[in-house]
Amino acid sequence: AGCAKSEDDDEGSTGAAGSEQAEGSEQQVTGGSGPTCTIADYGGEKIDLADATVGFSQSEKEANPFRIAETASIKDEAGKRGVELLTANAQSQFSKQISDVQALISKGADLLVIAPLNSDGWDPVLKSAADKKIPIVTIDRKINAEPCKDYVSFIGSDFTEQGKRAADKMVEATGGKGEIAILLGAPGNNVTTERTKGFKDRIAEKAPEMEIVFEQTGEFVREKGQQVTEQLIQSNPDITGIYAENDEMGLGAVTALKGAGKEPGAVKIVTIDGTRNAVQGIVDGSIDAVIESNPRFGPLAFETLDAFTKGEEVGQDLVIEDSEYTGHEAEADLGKAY
Amino acid sequence: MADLTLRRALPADRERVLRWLQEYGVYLGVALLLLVNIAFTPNFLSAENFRTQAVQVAPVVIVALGMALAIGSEGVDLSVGSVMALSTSLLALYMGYGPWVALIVAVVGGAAVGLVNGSLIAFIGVQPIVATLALMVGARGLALVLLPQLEDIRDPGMATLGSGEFAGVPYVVLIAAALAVVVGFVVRRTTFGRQLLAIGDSRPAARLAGLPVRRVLIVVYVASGVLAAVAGFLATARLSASDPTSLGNLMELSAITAVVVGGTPLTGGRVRIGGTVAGAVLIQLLTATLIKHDLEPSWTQIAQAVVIILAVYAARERGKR
Amino acid sequence: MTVVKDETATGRHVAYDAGEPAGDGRGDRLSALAQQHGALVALIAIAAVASLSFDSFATTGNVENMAVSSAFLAIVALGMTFVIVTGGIDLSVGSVFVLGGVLAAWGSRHGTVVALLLPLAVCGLIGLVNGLLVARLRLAPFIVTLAAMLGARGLMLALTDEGANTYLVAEGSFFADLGQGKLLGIGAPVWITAALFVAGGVVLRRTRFGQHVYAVGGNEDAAALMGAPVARTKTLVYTLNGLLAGFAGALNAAWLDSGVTILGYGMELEAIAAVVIGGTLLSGGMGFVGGSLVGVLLLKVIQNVINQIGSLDSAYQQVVSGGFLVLVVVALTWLARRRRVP
Amino acid sequence: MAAANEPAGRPAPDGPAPPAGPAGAAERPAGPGVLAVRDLTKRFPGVLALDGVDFTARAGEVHALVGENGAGKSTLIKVLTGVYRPDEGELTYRGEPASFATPLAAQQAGISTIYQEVNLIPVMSVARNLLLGREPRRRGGLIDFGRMHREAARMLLDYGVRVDVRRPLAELGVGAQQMVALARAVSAAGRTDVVVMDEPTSSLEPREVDTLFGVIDRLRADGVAVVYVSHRLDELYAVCDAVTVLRDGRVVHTGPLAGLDRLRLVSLMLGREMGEVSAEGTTKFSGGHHEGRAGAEPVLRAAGLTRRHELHDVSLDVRPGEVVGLGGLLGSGRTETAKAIAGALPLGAGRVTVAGVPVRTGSTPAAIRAGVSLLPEDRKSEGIVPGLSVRENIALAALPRMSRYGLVSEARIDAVVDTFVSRLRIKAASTHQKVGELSGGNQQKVLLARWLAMQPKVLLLDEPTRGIDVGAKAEVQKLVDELAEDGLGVLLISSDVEELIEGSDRVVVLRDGAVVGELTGDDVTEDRLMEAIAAAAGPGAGAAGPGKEGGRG
Ligand SMILES: Nc1ncnc2c1ncn2[C@@H]1O[C@H](COP(=O)(O)OP(=O)(O)OP(=O)(O)O)[C@@H](O)[C@H]1O
Ligand SMILES: Nc1ncnc2c1ncn2[C@@H]1O[C@H](COP(=O)(O)OP(=O)(O)OP(=O)(O)O)[C@@H](O)[C@H]1O
Ligand SMILES: [Mg+2]
Ligand SMILES: [Mg+2]
Repeated sequence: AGCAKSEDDDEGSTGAAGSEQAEGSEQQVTGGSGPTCTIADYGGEKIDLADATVGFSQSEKEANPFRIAETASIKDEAGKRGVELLTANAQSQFSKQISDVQALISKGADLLVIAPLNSDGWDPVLKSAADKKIPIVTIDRKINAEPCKDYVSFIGSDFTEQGKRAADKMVEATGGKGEIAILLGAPGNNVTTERTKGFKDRIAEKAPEMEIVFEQTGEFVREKGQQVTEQLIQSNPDITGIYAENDEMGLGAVTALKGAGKEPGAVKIVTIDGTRNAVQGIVDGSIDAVIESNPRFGPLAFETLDAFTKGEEVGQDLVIEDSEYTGHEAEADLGKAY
Repeated sequence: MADLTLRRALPADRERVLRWLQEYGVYLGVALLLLVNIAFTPNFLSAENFRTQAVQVAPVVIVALGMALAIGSEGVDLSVGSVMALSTSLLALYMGYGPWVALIVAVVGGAAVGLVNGSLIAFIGVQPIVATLALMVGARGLALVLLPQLEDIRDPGMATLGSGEFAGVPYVVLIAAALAVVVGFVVRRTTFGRQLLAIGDSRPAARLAGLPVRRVLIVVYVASGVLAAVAGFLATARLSASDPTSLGNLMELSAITAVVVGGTPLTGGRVRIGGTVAGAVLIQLLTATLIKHDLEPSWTQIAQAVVIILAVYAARERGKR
Repeated sequence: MTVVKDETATGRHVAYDAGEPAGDGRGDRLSALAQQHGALVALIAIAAVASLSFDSFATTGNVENMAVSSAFLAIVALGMTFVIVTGGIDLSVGSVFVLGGVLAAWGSRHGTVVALLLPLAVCGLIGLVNGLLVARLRLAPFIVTLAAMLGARGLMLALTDEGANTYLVAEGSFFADLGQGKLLGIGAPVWITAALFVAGGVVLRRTRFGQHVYAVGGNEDAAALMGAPVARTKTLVYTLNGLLAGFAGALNAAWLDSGVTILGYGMELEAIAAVVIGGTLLSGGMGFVGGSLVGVLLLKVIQNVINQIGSLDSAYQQVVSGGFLVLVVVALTWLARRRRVP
Repeated sequence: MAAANEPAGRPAPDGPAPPAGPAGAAERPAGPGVLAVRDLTKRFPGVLALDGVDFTARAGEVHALVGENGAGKSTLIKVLTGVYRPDEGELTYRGEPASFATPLAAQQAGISTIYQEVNLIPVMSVARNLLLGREPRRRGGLIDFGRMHREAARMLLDYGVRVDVRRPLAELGVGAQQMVALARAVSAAGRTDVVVMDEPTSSLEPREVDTLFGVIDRLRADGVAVVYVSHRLDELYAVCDAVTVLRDGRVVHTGPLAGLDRLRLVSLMLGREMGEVSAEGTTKFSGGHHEGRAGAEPVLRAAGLTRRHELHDVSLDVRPGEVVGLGGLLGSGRTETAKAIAGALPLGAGRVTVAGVPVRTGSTPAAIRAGVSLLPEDRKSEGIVPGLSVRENIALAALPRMSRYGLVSEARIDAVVDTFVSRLRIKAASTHQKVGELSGGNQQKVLLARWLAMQPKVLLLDEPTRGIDVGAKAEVQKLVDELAEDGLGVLLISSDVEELIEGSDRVVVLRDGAVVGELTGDDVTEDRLMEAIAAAAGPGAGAAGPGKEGGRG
């Protein structure tokens, strides 16, 4: 009954997006064999995933494409495997996420999948889970703790790497010269920190002539991206490129540039995420490149849990391969975007 | 309490200066910021730039107008940001029937929230801050239930409204200016305006004088809801998208700041529309200055805090408690 | 003349002398009780229904989790109660809370004393500035503390390299035990919170300072004319609130083992809601700390129940919370109005 | 604060000693000056409230401070007690220069004040109000509520107020609240040198006034300097030794009261010649009864007004051109009756008819539309809108009539406002001055103007002359007379018995929210009224001493 229920909800809440996402590309783990973990190392007993209850804690409201696709993918996979899934949504409040996970534990979750809102501050949860020897897989963001002791594995992108790749694209698009601006994500968020660091490091390394003249937060929100860009193009009319740390802010920048009467492509825009709207932007010529951050964690997460509960070895750090969208291939790849 | 206000009289000329500052301090602040920017910000003195600032501040002004009414009645409306979100959701849902129908639906939605706010306050006697807090939570939730995620709006009419202009002035700005004139007129010249001020100043006296206290309060919150919905409409048009998650976030605080910085006391009984517009412009210019000079978020916030305190200090009602 | 005096107090006040509400007291008394303890009644009712409906609700684990996670908000609500009783409001507590946590985590490298004193000093100072601006310059509390909310978060961001740095609490320190330790199976934060509430209750109810807090909220001008130190009382109350919010943040950091930078958003509204649900009037002059504690627990239990229901969509969760708030507030106001003397 | 410093061990100040009979004040030698000001000036924007005032309060002397509304009495008191700081001039206290930064400082120095209008905290209990800042404490510094309640109850009993001191102050009538304020100020007398009373009797009825006089006599005997402000001349002659007359912020006379006759005093206050003044009686009522239009249908008919705990089947009629007085003790339900008729109180039962047309009860707008206007008792919080101008306050109720399509017509407002400002001689810097800045009497006149602008059929006046100076009082009284002559029905509530008797054609006596008698024709005299009230109080009431609480029987 449990799984039927969760499927129904899935339908109701995410509607079309849920069914479309099936076309999307599955996550692939990048090569290389990092350290691994087994249930013996971790402590705990083998169970059959099909009989287990999995608790899933989502960090933000399912109101942006990334979170929608992420939650839908987890729910779909649980449904496919007939696993009972308990869900909770922290609505961007970290203290609520801590309570959420603890509630999931007390409700009898045997396994946990967590999309953390923040990397630090997980001690109380990890302790509660350790008391009951509940295996934890974190997705899309890491928890700062010891793998295979405090949690089993992390599955997700390398945000620093994403920043670096965005820098590569920016250099490519602008020829490695000129002034560029960064639309930062929400302050205090480690995605912001890492995407910024990766980008800046790679620019310094590959295109020292390029100058980052402007860094303001757009809080991952389209409207803010638009407003900040509007100010930017007044004060720095010679800007050659804008790096937006997510698609939404990038799309806001596009609207702002359009409003200021700039031709599409006059200012190069590189963004991260890979939502359909952004990829469409490439097709339209307003965005130059999008680095993907793949949200479809369901299959890989459950595969990992399945293997782990059977006693097999699983990787501690499953960094996934993110694709990217540029130029003419973008149109063909539009179907892969979420 | 006026009989016993604890006040110190100041030497007459200093008193005069302070009174002047109280009345016009916010305009002085705007002028100062303009001068600083003209001197130190590259490319500040351009029509394009002023246009940008005006366009960005327009929704805040519109919301602040409604907020000024609520504050004048000794209340406050925390639900305005969520009403903007609700408005944008309704717009997305009804855009199929054309932008005007959608606008009407959105305005009706805003009015409905205002009606609930007003009824809770006027009939049940719930304190405005609590009543509107509840609707702030509820209306945002409703917005997300109606439209779970951001949706692009590709209606050409909306696009024109968002970026078009008349005689060089963007529609968005024209609408905000027109609304400010209307609200200013209502406050100064109508029976409703006078009654609103009396109710904000002394509720029991207004009641005993036979004023339609409940009706006035309900109209105030409905007006605030409607104005917020219109602001949501304009913001949506400008963004060419409906984003119920983030649209209007913290708008209540910006609007309250604009109103108070503009010299309207939170204790009610007084509404300054010109000041409110200037207050919104002051905050807008400040934000723009900080962004254009690429300050870090930490310093941006600290600077805003300091300026708000200074502005409110200048505009404070001397003597009134 | 003495005789005449007594006649003034003719039998009409007998009802008063008997110490009960005038008239057929029972209905009045019930609604008085319900108003004061309405939140408690709701809390008990919801908890009872929840434990019958969800097996996992009344488990020790769940109850303890709720208790610990309520503790931090409760401490903030305690300070907020004082502020609201004076007729003020403090929007800065969320920012001060997160700042307190960051300072404590940073300070914990230099020992427990620093970890506790640093946040108390800085947050107390912010409260003091709020208090001085409100009490001495007579600026509106709403706007002063709104500015402080921006300022305190700005300061926190400046300290953490725009939020990029999360300071970790030194391993195994006594400070960490404050957050994570247990006594008789109950988490230290719960004990600390309980102690603070008892102390807060005594201060508000049984000390002169407490009487002044009520007096200032009841009628500021009259309080001043009656010789109550209005400005000092207000300043103290905001300072106390800053201290408590900072301490709650520090305690939270000890619990989480790190100075998380993304906390505290919307906490001020949650605290205000809890205080109001607990029966304290926003107009000042009335209120009690026990109610605020119940208010916090009520909010947390509702959240927990929503979690128990499980797959409720996040958007619906908000609608439910909003609707619930409306219900509670309407009920409380209605009861209060029935009692109000014209 | 160390517990040792506390007056915890100090016995609670005694209540007033049994009054020492009529004050033989005049014979007393004046003591040394305790509190004095010289050349005091205080300005408000646009107003010179005090202009070079010299004033000395002496130990063991009751010093009256009199003058018209707005003469500067309250301002002087506020400067004396640390509420305002003077612009110029010096203050000496106990022979040394002093300056009080706050009321608290003045209080700590030994100056207790009862300010004009009750200033207590309505939501706090009676006991907490009474003892705020000097609550009895236990050894640990915590307040001892048991003792506090006992002490408070005992203190109040001395003032004839028997209430549950644990209940909110707001549940008391204005008069009882005033007694609490009095008890509060005077009970600090153990360490007090000066007691200042700004119109303490304006909401007291005769018996309470007597109690107050007893207190004042005791204070004088204790060598306390008392500063006493009142507009009731009888009172001045009953308790005061010396008098200072203020006019427009200046001292026009100061000296012993004995030997200064009434007419001379009034002429000093008003700044008019003796001859002009002598033509006027004590009250300005014609005294001649206007019989209304005999046999005319009542313009107001209230029947069976009932409200839980407050009103029990109250019925009364007012005919056009008739002034009906409403008599009774404090808290007898007069205010409630007036408010109920004006629609300001929801009723359990009862009907109100105006000129034969039934009016929906419980709705102020409905009552006003029907032609009923109420001048509320609590001018400060229920009457004026302090932040609005004189003009806007006058026009407030009549706004809809003075506007078209919801737009205010300034011209019409100006016409009405100008008429009333000159007719009622409202004294303001301009009609754009905030009403909150006017003196009490002028505020009252503004309110009267507000209601007269409505051209009501029935005027309910709840303590219309409270706190109004002799000149203004006479004007108001004359106005009431005129209005009645014009055919208005007037319901007059007044704690000033003389005023009630002289002004009313008929008096309805209330007790405990029920009508217990009615005086008509020749029975409308002070004695008969006192009799009616006393009879109503019932036998045995006099014996309802502190120990016996079952007096209601
Ligand atoms: N806070 C204030 N602001 C401006 N003007 C004031 C203020 N307080 C008093 N005034 C003015 O000062 C003058 C003296 O007022 P005050 O209250 O002392 O009169 P009063 O003698 O006590 O009159 P009343 O008998 O009516 O109480 C008046 O003209 C009044 O309008
Ligand atoms: N001396 C008193 N002791 C206790 N309670 C009182 C006293 N006087 C009034 N009250 C309370 O205050 C309530 C309101 O009385 P209110 O003052 O309105 O009556 P009133 O007849 O209009 O008297 P007045 O207008 O002279 O003050 C009464 O119902 C009573 O409960
Ligand atoms: Mg006075
Ligand atoms: Mg009365």
